Amino acid sequence: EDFKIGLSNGWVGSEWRTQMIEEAEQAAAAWKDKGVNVEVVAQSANVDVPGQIAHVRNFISQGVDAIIINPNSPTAFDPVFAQAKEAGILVIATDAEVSSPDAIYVGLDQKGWAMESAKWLAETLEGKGKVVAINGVAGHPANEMRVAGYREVFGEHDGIEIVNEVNANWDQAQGQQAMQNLLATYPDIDGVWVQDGMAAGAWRSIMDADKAGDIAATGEIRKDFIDIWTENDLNSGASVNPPGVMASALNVAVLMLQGRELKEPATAGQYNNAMYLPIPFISSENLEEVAASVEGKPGYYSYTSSLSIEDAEALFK
Amino acid sequence: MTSVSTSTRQENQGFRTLLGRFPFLPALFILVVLLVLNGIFEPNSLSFRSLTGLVRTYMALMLLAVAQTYVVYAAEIDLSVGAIASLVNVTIIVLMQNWGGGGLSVLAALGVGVLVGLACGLVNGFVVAALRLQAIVATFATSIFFTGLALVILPVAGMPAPTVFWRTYGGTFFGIPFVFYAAVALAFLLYLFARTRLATQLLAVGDGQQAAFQSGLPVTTIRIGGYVLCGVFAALAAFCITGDTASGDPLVGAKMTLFSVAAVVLGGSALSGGFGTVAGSVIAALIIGLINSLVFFAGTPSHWQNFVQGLAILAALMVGVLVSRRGRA
Amino acid sequence: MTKLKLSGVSKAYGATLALRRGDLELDTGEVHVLIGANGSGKSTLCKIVAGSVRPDAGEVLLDGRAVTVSGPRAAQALGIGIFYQELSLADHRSVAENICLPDLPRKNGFFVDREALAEKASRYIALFESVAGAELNTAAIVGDLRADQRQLVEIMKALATEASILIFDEPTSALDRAQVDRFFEILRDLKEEGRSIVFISHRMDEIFAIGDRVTVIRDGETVGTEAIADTSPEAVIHMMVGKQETLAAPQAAPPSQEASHEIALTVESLTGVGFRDVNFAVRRGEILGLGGLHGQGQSALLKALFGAPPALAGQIELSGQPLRTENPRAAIAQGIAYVSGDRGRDGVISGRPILENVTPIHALRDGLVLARPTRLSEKALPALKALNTKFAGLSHSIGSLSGGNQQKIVIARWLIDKPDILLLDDPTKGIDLSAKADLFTLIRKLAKEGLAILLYSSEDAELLNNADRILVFNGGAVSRELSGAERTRYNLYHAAYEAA
Amino acid sequence: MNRAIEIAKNPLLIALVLIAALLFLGNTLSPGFASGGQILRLLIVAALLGIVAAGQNLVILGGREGIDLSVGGVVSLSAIVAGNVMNGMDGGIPLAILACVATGALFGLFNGLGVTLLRIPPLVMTLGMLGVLQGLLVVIRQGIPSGRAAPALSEFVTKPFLLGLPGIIWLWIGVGLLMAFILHRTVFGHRIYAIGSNEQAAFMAGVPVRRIRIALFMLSGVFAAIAGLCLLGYSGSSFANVGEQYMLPSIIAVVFGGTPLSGGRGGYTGTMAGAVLLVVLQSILTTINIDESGRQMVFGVTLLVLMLFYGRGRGLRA
Ligand SMILES: Nc1ncnc2c1ncn2[C@@H]1O[C@H](COP(=O)(O)OP(=O)(O)OP(=O)(O)O)[C@@H](O)[C@H]1O
Ligand SMILES: Nc1ncnc2c1ncn2[C@@H]1O[C@H](COP(=O)(O)OP(=O)(O)OP(=O)(O)O)[C@@H](O)[C@H]1O
Ligand SMILES: [Mg+2]
Ligand SMILES: [Mg+2]
Repeated sequence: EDFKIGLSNGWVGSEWRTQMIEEAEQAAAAWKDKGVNVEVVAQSANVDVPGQIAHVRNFISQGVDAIIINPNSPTAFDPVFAQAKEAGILVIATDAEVSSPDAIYVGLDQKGWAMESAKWLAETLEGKGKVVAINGVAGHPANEMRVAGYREVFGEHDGIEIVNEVNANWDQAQGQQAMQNLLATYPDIDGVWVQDGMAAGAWRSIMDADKAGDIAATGEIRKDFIDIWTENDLNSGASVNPPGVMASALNVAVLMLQGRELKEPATAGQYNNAMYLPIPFISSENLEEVAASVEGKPGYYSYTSSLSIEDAEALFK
Repeated sequence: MTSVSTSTRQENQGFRTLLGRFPFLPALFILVVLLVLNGIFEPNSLSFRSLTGLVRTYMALMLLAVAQTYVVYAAEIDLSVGAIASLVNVTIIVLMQNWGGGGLSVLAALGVGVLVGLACGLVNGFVVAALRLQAIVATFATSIFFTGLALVILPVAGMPAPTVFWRTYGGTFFGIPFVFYAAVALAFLLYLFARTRLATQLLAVGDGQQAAFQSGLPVTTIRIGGYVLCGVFAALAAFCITGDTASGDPLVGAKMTLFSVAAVVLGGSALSGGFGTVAGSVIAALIIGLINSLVFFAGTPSHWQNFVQGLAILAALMVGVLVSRRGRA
Repeated sequence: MTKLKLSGVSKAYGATLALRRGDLELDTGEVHVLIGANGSGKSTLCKIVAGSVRPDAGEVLLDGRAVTVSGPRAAQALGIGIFYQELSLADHRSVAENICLPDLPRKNGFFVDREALAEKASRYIALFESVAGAELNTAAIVGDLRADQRQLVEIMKALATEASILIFDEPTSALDRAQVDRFFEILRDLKEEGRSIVFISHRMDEIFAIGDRVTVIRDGETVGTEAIADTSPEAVIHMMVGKQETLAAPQAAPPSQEASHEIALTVESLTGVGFRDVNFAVRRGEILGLGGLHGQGQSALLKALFGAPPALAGQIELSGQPLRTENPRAAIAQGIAYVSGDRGRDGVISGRPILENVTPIHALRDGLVLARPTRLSEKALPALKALNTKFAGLSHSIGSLSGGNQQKIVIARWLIDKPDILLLDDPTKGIDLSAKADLFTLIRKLAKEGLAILLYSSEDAELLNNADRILVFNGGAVSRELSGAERTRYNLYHAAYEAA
Repeated sequence: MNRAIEIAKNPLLIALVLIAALLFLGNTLSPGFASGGQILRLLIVAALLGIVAAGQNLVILGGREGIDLSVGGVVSLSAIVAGNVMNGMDGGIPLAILACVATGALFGLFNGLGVTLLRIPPLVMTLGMLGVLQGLLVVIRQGIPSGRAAPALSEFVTKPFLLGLPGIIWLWIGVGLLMAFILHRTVFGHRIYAIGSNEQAAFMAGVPVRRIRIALFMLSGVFAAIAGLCLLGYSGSSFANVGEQYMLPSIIAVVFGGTPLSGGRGGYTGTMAGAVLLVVLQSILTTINIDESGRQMVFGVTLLVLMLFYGRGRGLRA
């Protein structure tokens, strides 16, 4: 069997994205052992939304069997996905949900992802304290789902007060600066809810201010941070958004191309087209294990996991 | 010896006259080369369907480039075009939604959208021409403001557009896709604008504000006029974005601003003002789109794509500048 | 009948008092000449009338009624048209668009009426048909035209306003004699029509050829008005310079052949853009004049000797050594100095202190790395003093000086380290009479000190009075050499005007 | 009276007054904002921006619409290069410094050559270069070991070094002195102003116009690269796109410092104050508890209002 799968990534501003593409390419190669030839063609560059729509059109022109996309917008692809479906192409979004009824989503529940770490923070603070949040890009769907997630969790704890929420645009240095400003203004905060790479920045400010012992804050999953976490024994916990999501989506795609049917159709999420993957969590309990698994990798390497072919097969009839 | 040099001078003269009349010729040439290359690497990319898709997707950038061209005429720049497009996008989406999504409500929302673009242009024109702030910095500041406003109107990307709207944009009438009607309408509009007094006056202001003022031109009004025109075309671009994406996104235009500047230059207009064509900018928008797809069709490994694309755009920019200067120097 | 009356108009630019008390009475149907030294405030006065400068005080009466000219548009509405000394053209627009720019003919409200535009423009181009050159047509792009043609377009643009008051601020500075003659004919016609004309020029012959009355401005103040018929050039000059009687009268006959026999510069079959096959040799101590109608290759030759841009073919020898001037820097290193008349473009480093404007050549020739203000001042002051430059302090911006003094600064930069060859490219363009006299005295002194000097001037009198020999250029080549007693105006014109 | 207005119009003074006012406002809104330690930390952030702005300042001073949009890309690239060269070890710092300076100079050279030899407008050239650099970042991250900052570098940036001030602040002061020296006490500086205010006249006075302009772009690259190195020290590890946030702010800092984008006028002292002003403003906005949309609107309007104090173009009617 031969399948051609197009991978589209519309932003190359973080190493996580390049790792995502690499893992997906490796996953495709792994099908060889099963006697399935999966050829991947990837489009990965900084583009705006129309530019990524053009990615999809290019895939349609090439006649791929499936498209796996990490979309720059949740809703903008509805018309073009409709065209892809017309052309008989399977479309799977990953990492960010899409509203199109012509696609399915295979990835994390971003809201659930935020809730996991918010729960960890709330529990660590024993349900009371002042908390600040450092978020990604305002208006970005993934960010807004995450915000909704932690707000819901903190709302359930009367003792937890969110004293301020700021945006640092998923930029580590901006996260560090934001944390610095927040520490100056709110010297008595107890917890910080911060996402992704910004967490490394925030923790750096916390450590610079000698408050690592007094503050609990969420963490992130790159090796650099795991090392710092281990060395300094930080009071941290991190939900994992593994770059392997695209690889998982690819495995699901191949099985679907083979004509197999999901045991449970993808109907989760706000758009009723999602299939959520499990969300791993890193805390002091499994930190050593995680550290061991990223040993020898470059500093920007993210702790990862993905559905193996077998895991994926288990989801199908 | 003398005769040789005069004949080459005459050839040069001919080339210059040609370029003077049609400054977009170099861009057109690059466009054709890119189309051919795309066709060689992926024959399907020249199919009617693919070309329609290309125009449909890059119509927005074409319009943004046109918008940018009008301010560049007057030696100005607008770093807020993308933000204006985002603001108009969310405004019309929210209005269409609130007004029920019927045909009339769509038209009304589009009307409001044009007004929003116009108002943003007025704001830019006011801060740059009336308050005399430096355009690059001032329009960057207004772009932050417009983005903030867009976030208030639609805090998170996602509200869908009424079906009638995007089905029209993506649809086909009498066998011809809607975007081609739109392209013809645009061409006609641009032709008309090229004959307006405002167009000539913008170019005269771009050649030298002091001289234009001393000639008795209402320079401030003209400059504001340029920004208003820019705002209106940014609004039209937003309609295309909305038609192609069928949804609202408060950040959708942000990345398009710098591409619009690149398109203007690539199309043969001078950033220093006084010289240029909108046709070139339109072609250049397509060039940017074709470069992106060519890089892919040519089989560039994924992590090299951005680099190759950057190099290709830089090279195209250089060619655009060099050739159009030869035409003028 | 008085058409326009200005009384007590004043204007200050920051600390510079450009105009203290400007008075002017312009009659219907007259050509009123405005004359005064550089920086005396003529242009400022005109711009106030034309609305592009806001006066600080004073009164403007039009047909006896007090008016406020709130801007150029208002001026146009009041029937005032102006030719700007520094021109007001849009370089990338066509001649037709430029001529009609103040009031583009409209069609259907928003559009330009192309036919009307071309028709109107051709009418004004036709006025100068015989002297403008074929390139000057409605569709030509103004930036492609020669300087004199651009100046003609600005004249046409002023005429096209059809204003009853027309102001011409040095409209003839780049025109040749035939063009000036044609322009004067047109002015006479306009006068007949009853228009009122203000005319500014630094050329005394023009003033007496066209003017009805003359008003003299000195240091921003109107000194007086005389009927041309009742006055003489000497009287006008006396009004201009006031009490300072020191004005050196132009030399009637220059000292001939005081030059040494040592040849400083030899040029053989030099060809470049704008000139071809030029041959000559200059001795130390000699002033070699380049004459002829303007734009015949004189400027281009001087620029080529300076390497901006270099000549295309031919040999240059400096004191017997072959000279390579790839660019100005190379030329300067070999002891060549070049003073351009276009100081705004080629000379003045605007907005920078006087010190930085005097020292760049010294810094280059001495290979300086550090710029120590005290040491540089020591070098700069003697050079400035030699030219009688008036300035408040070396750290003041050069923009605070009048045009003539700015030009002296630009010349002074060449005098710190003495060059061997001095190229003067119409160095007195727009300089007032007393500054001119100072300059030529200095040039002669430099020649006596052993410099070889090449002088191009658009004013024939300057050449005849100051050059030891004159090469007359015609069509890019030297058509005749005049020396000794041959240096007469008649010979000069003859060589300049005969078919090339 | 006139003199008082002259003084009051001094951009440096305006910036200093505004900084004081903002700090006061910040402290009123959220007590603790203007504490000594916090001001020091703001200065560190300002120093990073200020060093990038030094190069930007030079390019802008050189005129001919000089501007460098590629600084952000150079900052990112340099941080990555430095991180990989030092790889967390103090011993690698000297080599990292060399590598960064070379990287910055190289890309500055490309910009300079494009702008002078091919006469591409700087905005276009550096915009194109930014795209190339962004692509290059992705390429060179393939399979390179790491991006950790050496401990000594981090300490230099964040920990007190001399008289209670971190090394980076001393570095910034040094950059300020160096810039003042270059601009006012060297022939090179005079030439920068000369080409900025009248390139043709400068050329006719023997100024090597091209070489100087190329040098300005190279210096801009070098300053951006040094900032990238310091940014690595600040954030501890390098990551793609770290420098993106410096592109337009570095231009705003220059403008707030009283150097108009038309070139030929202005200097660096004002730019330093401009950088501090911008950082203080952004920090205040972070600490105020309002929606991000509100923050952006306030930020945009404040920038416009602040710009009214500076470089407003002259009216056409004198
Ligand atoms: N825009 C300006 N800013 C500052 N000073 C100015 C400005 N324009 C003119 N000046 C100054 O005002 C004075 C009068 O200038 P003006 O141009 O009116 O002289 P002018 O009589 O026309 O001289 P010229 O014969 O050289 O044309 C001069 O000292 C000049 O330096
Ligand atoms: N012939 C010329 N006439 C007037 N201006 C010129 C001429 N040639 C060059 N210039 C101006 O000077 C600028 C630089 O020219 P050029 O490259 O010769 O400088 P340079 O000093 O020789 O530089 P380098 O030291 O790198 O050789 C040009 O961009 C142009 O604006
Ligand atoms: Mg004058
Ligand atoms: Mg050179």
